[in-house]
Amino acid sequence: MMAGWVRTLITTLLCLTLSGALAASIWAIAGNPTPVDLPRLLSENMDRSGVAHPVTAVLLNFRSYDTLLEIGVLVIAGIAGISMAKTASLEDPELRTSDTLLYALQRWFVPLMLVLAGYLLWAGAERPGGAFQAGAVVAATGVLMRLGGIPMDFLRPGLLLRLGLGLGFSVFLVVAVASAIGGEAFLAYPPGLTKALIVVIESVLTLSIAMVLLALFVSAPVNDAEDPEEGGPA
Amino acid sequence: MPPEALAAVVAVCLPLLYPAMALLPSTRARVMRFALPLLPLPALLLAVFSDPGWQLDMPWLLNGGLWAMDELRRLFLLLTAVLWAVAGLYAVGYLKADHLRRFCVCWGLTLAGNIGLTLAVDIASFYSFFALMTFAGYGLIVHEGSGEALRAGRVYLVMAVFGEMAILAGLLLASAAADSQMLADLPAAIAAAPQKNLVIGLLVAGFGVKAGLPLLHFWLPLAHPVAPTPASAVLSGAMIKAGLLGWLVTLPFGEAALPGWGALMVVAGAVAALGAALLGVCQRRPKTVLAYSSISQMGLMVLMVGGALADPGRAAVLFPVIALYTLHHGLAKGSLFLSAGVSMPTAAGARAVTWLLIALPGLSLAGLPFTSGALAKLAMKEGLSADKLDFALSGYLSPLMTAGAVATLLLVLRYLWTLARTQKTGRNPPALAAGWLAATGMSLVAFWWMPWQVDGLVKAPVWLPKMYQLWALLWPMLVAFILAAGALLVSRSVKKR
Amino acid sequence: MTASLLYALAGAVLFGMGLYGLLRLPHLLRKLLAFNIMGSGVFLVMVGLPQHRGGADPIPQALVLTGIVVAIAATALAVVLMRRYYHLSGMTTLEEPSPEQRPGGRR
Amino acid sequence: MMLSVWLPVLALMTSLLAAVVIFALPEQGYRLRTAVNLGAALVKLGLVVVMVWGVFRGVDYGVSFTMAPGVAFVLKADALSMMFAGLSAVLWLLTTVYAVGYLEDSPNRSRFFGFFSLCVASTMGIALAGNLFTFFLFYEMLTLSTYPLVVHRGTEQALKAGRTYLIYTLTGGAVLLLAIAWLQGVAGDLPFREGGHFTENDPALHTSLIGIFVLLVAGLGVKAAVFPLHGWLPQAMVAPAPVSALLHAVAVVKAGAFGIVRVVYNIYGVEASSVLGVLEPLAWLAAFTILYGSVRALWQVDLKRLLAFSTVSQVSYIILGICLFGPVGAAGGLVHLLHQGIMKITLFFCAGNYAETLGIHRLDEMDGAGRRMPATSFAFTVGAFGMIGAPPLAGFITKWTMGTGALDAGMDWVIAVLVLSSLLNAAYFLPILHRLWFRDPPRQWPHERRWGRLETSAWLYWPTLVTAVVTILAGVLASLPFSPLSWAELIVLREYSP
Amino acid sequence: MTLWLMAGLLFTPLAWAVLTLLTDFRWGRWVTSFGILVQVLVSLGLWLTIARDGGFYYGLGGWDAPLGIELRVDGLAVTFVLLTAVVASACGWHAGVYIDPDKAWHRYFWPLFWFLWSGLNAVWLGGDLFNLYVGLELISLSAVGLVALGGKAAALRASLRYLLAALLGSLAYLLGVALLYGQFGSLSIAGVATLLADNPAPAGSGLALALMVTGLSLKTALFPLHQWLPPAHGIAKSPVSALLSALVVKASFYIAARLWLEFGATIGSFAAAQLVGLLGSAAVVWGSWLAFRQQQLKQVVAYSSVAQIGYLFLLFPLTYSVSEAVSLQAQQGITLQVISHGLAKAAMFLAAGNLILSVGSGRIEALAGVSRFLPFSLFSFGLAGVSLMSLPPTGGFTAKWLLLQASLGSGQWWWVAVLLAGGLLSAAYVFRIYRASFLERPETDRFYHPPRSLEVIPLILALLSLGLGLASEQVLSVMALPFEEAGAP
Repeated sequence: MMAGWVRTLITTLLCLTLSGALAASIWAIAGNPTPVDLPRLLSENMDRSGVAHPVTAVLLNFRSYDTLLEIGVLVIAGIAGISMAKTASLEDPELRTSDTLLYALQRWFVPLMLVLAGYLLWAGAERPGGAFQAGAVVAATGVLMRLGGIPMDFLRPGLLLRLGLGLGFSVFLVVAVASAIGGEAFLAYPPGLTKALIVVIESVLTLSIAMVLLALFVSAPVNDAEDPEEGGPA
Repeated sequence: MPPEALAAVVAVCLPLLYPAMALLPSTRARVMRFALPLLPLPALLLAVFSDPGWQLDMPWLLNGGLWAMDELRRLFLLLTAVLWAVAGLYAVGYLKADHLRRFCVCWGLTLAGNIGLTLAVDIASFYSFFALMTFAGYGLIVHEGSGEALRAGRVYLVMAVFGEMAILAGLLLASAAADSQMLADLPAAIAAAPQKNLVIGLLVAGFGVKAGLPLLHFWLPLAHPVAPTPASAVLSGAMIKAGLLGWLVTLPFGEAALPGWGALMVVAGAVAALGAALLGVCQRRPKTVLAYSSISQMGLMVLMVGGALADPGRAAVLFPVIALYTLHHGLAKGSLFLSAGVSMPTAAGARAVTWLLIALPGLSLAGLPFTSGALAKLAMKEGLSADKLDFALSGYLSPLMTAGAVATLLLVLRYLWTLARTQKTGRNPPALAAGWLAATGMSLVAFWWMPWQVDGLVKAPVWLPKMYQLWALLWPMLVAFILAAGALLVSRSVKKR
Repeated sequence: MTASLLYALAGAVLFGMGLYGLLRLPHLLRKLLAFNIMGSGVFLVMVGLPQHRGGADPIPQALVLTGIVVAIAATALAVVLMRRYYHLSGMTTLEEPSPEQRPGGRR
Repeated sequence: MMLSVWLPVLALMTSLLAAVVIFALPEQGYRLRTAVNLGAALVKLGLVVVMVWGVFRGVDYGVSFTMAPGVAFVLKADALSMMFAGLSAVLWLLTTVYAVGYLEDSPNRSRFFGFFSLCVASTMGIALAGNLFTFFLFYEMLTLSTYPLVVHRGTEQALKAGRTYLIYTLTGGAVLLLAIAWLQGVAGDLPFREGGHFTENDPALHTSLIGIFVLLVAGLGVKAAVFPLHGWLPQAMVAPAPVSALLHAVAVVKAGAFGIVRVVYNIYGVEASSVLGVLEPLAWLAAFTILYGSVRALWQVDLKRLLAFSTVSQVSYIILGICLFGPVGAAGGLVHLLHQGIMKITLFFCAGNYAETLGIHRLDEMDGAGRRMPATSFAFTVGAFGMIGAPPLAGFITKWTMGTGALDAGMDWVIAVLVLSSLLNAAYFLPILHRLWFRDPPRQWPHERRWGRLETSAWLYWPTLVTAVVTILAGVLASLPFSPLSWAELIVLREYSP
Repeated sequence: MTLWLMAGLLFTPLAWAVLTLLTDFRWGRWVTSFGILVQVLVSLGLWLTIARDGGFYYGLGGWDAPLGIELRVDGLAVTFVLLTAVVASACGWHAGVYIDPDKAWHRYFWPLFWFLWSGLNAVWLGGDLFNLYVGLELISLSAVGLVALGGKAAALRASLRYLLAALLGSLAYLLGVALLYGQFGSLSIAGVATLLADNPAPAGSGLALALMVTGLSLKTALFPLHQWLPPAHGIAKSPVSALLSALVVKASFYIAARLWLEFGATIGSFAAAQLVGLLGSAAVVWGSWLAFRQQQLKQVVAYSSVAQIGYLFLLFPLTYSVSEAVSLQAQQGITLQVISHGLAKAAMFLAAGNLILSVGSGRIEALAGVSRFLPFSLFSFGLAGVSLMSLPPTGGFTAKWLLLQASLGSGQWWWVAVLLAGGLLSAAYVFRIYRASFLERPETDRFYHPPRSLEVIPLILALLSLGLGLASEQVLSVMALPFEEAGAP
């Protein structure tokens, strides 16, 4: 085998070269105008998108299929995460804290954060913000509560958790398919209902995203479940 | 299908299929031996009663089969059939129980080959029968299973295989040159072929192995003594003649003058006739002596073949002579071989008669007047007379023949001498005796019934040779007797000291 | 040179750094962090490059948002796997354990 | 009309279906399996007979569909096809009967017969293939289906032999594939056609054509066991006797030889091949192989290995025959395709009989076996003499025809090869015959089994005798219509005057 | 009609993913079988439609490219969709019997399975660079999840390795996407291709393509970036291994191939094409060699994937600056190789799983003598092996045939050696297993016959792979001019 320092050297050179080439490429590309002016195209179509903020429009209308799949990815991560969780109880005495400061902080912060999340969700239509940001904040709230030792039984790997995980995704999906039933293309919102539907989707997505993130945090595996592998010695 | 054709098929197929009897349970297979003398009978009938000229066309056979009969083949067939019949009869008495079936199988196959090759006119069936005879003959030679027999068999087989291959190559070349699958077309094609020397060489050598040409003869003195006596008889009487027949039907006789080959054959014949005698008189075993005698006799025939090769004009004349000589030698030698297995009666009179009957065919070989030998020798002398032969070596032929006659008798005497020393006394099985007697009788008598009108060389049976002929026949015999007596005296005196 | 282009160039540097870390650092968590650095580099390029010309471009921003979610999902999954892995094997690197303790290995 | 399409397909399918059914049958279904085997073999024989008659009258049997862009799957029955198809159909029947007896009471019979049928299906496909692509398809299928048969016994030795076999044949297959692909690139998809395709070719193509020819022959030569590609064959002798019989007499080696025939006659055309100057070197190679195989056989002590080397030698006769430029020599080569098949299968059957009945495997154990097993020994004798080329057996017809052809073509040296090879054949076969018939049997055979009335199991007895008789008949009746020789002449006639 | 077929294709897997998330394993099995039925019907329907009417572009959400995401529904895409339907349903069916339903965590198999499927469909049909990235991640994460499902340390190590490699590959790809977007302002593949054709070889795009291809090669496990694959594929449950080897690696290759065919002619280079081809060749040789050296049955199959994937990358040299006809041959050959390898490898993994189940051990020596029990699975394994060896009449053979033709036709004869040697090398490892199965050992009396349904599935796949060779003309005719759908928007 190559000596460690040789490999380090080679890797370093490789990375430096790559960065250099990348920078050169960026420099070269930056010198030329793009042949397609997508932002202009976007702004021309904004009024048909149903939301005011272009990013949200792109996410939930123009490229909503991306978002759908993205939520799918998130759900997958959640599923894979809870599939690892083989613990029967979420009650982990070591996690329960008796720190009063934390406890007090929690009391203050949790409602605040939930409000913040609501705001982010609402603001998503006009300015930066949206389901994911809101979901992240909600999840952070959950983490805080968890650290504070508050039992959250709904996070037990069970139907409820799974429902929560899938909720946002399924609503999104239902809307997508429903729009087709109405004769439109897939993932196309009916003209009048665009705004409303997007808001609904965003809300449930927020919930689901928060659930996923929280579940991933909570379901850190702790016990020794045995599952004989295929191909192992009998 | 003419009746002759049917008979020909029967004549070949009977011995060919006879081995199937070996499939019978071994208890009943003993019957096989009694069939032995019957096997050649259809062939015998065919030879005696059919007129030459018929043919049997079998386009489906091999590369197109054609069997037919002409004068030459008729004589050979006659010899073959007679000899095999009497030897078969002899064998009934001779054979012991062990390996009986195997012997019978080989016997039948060899016979089938021998008969078939005389009838076959197309190359493929001729060669097939020839090969059948060769390979089945091996079984007859090694029948006794002694170490000597096995060695003899090995030598036989090796030489035979080489011979077969030479024949194959020669026939292939000749057939391709002739663009024909018939033997009859070969001589002319060979004569005209660019590679004629190669072809002739291959054929001479190939058939020469069977015919006991010098240097190709080694198997003969080895095989004959060890083979069962009836087998030796047919081996020497009939089978080696197959080699001769091979020459006669393939070499370009009468098509072109081949003085070189003629000379070579004459030299070979001379060497065989005299050299074999020289070696033969030194042998101690009667059948070995006879084997050398066969070589010697074949040498004489080779002389004629050489003459015929050298002088195309003379070939037509020599052919019948060769055939006659063959017939004569075959029967006489067959009888002599069979006599080697005969036990002497104890009664003095019977003993004398027996000795006489043993000696007569031998003397016939040497050309005793009133025997077939005399006739054959005379015809040969006539055929090879120097003035009628256009050939450089023709001057030597006459003395050679004379010397050959001396050699012949010397060998016969030596045979009788050795036989007398080894002969057992006792009773002969009847079949054995019958076979031997029949052979001797055939040798002495049957010759005179032969169809003599063969192209007018010998017009009719010469009961009484003319005086000069008589002298010509007798003085070599005298010389031989004197030599033999001298040798006897010398050996006695040597022994006394 | 605009600030956006600077972002993009910084992204190039970050990508290289992250790559180095991902390749060379043995500890799994470090690898994961390196991956995130790389990801940030890519996002910087993605946003910075178009922005350099036409000002804010919402499309790459949206793409990056999606990309971030995906990256978070992946990171989260990786963390869960790592914790489970650590729990089962007590290891924080991907090195093959010695043969005697490898399940299904040669005896 | 429909019949002409379906007959070749049916002929192919009979054994394929048989294979499937046999695989599906349980191991214990002895009677049913035998019935399926024999039934399929008989049906196939019937189909082949019908097709032979049809081809003789000039009916075109064929089916074709495009398999991949540029290449078609073509089944076609011409005279040459039927020669090979007939051979495999007849010998399949016999070998099946034989194998049923041979493998009595041995394990894994279901597997054996399944692959056996597959093997025959491939042979049939090779025979009926209408272009090189289709030929290759079945050629490789043959490789695969024979492997399980070679390693059937499952011993280390068998597995080793199987490996050697695979290395040789798969490499050969790869070379062949390359050649076919190259040819396709040069000339497109060429159906087999009497007279070939390159009679008026462009001189610019000569180099590639020669290269392709060399590759084709190299690829096919592996199966045909042409020196120096013959190494697998003697090793493959560890297989059970029916396999050796089928492999050596029919399927594998013949497939190679048949392929070379196809290439020379139906792809290149004899004339073009001889213009390219590829035939003469091939003839020399074949001649060398003939002698080499025989010489190696001289030193063998194991009967089956001896027969294997004999096969190496004999198969090259076919190749030598087709290299002789001219109809007669060609007929000689082609007829040997059948003759060698019949003769060699006889010999292998005999070897199997000896092994199964008396436990004899080596030459020195064969003393006096003729007494104990006269019928088998008779068959062996016939086969051996056939190999030597003694008349009037099948081998003689081959040699005679080839010899005549060689002289026609002006290649006189071939005669020397033929003669020399016969001598060598005699040198190793005659001592065996001597042992069989003229030595005394030992007191105790190595491993004797008894079967009532016959000398061996009837399943083994009759096929052996039948092939021996056929060996005789193929020679004796060579000039009959539908005899191998007549059929070969028919093929050659169609080839030389398309 | 087409609309509904599209909907079925894209959304049923997602819907079923959610549905099965709510059920346990046994219920999931029933739900899944219904979903499989729908998927197969839909895929078949779409395939038939395309076979009849030809391909089209489909703008999702009513937004066409470049603003919206556009799907490219052409012959090639639907062929792969159909392939996916066949293989995935086979694996799903197999898994339903194979996987132990009593382990609680196995219920998560179904949602992951369905997400994987939806990701695959998204990739086959995707015409948008970024959407393909998301699709890839969908596939990668669900695949990792499947590998890790209920696994022990080794499985987790393998899946972590897999995850990191996949993420690295995705990032490289995404960086390429970023560069391309920066350059052209469009994410539509077809759009970028049109722009490239008008304005050849702009500076910097070479690196973009290189990054994307490298990233995708890593995800496809091209030598020497293959180390993550064998542990992951070898240690996963057999149906999962089958899915991974047969389909998942093909997805990233599919994208790389499409990028190369669209952009390669203008921004690729001969040297790069040759380099990729060379790496592919090295993969063939090295992968086969390693496969030959393995002791575990499934490892053999996994390394075999490395080798077989190597062939795919011959697409790069064989389509670069060659004639249309040769390029077409190469494309057809590679397509067939993808399909036949997909079918054969799935069959092989499933059969290997059955064999392991039967003999109770994953080691090759444990197979000694099993052929006497005539296991169907061994037969299927062998049949699939025949396809891997590219022997006729399998699809693998036809693929190799076309590639040979292309190599010879393009004058790049050196690939011929790789193609032929690869076949022989694969024979070496396949027959090694066969050899073991023929070995007669005294102790080979114990053999557990798995349920028939488990045995039938690999057999069907193997037979399909076999039949593909005979019907390849029909298959290829549907993907006529596979990557050459004219008329970018």
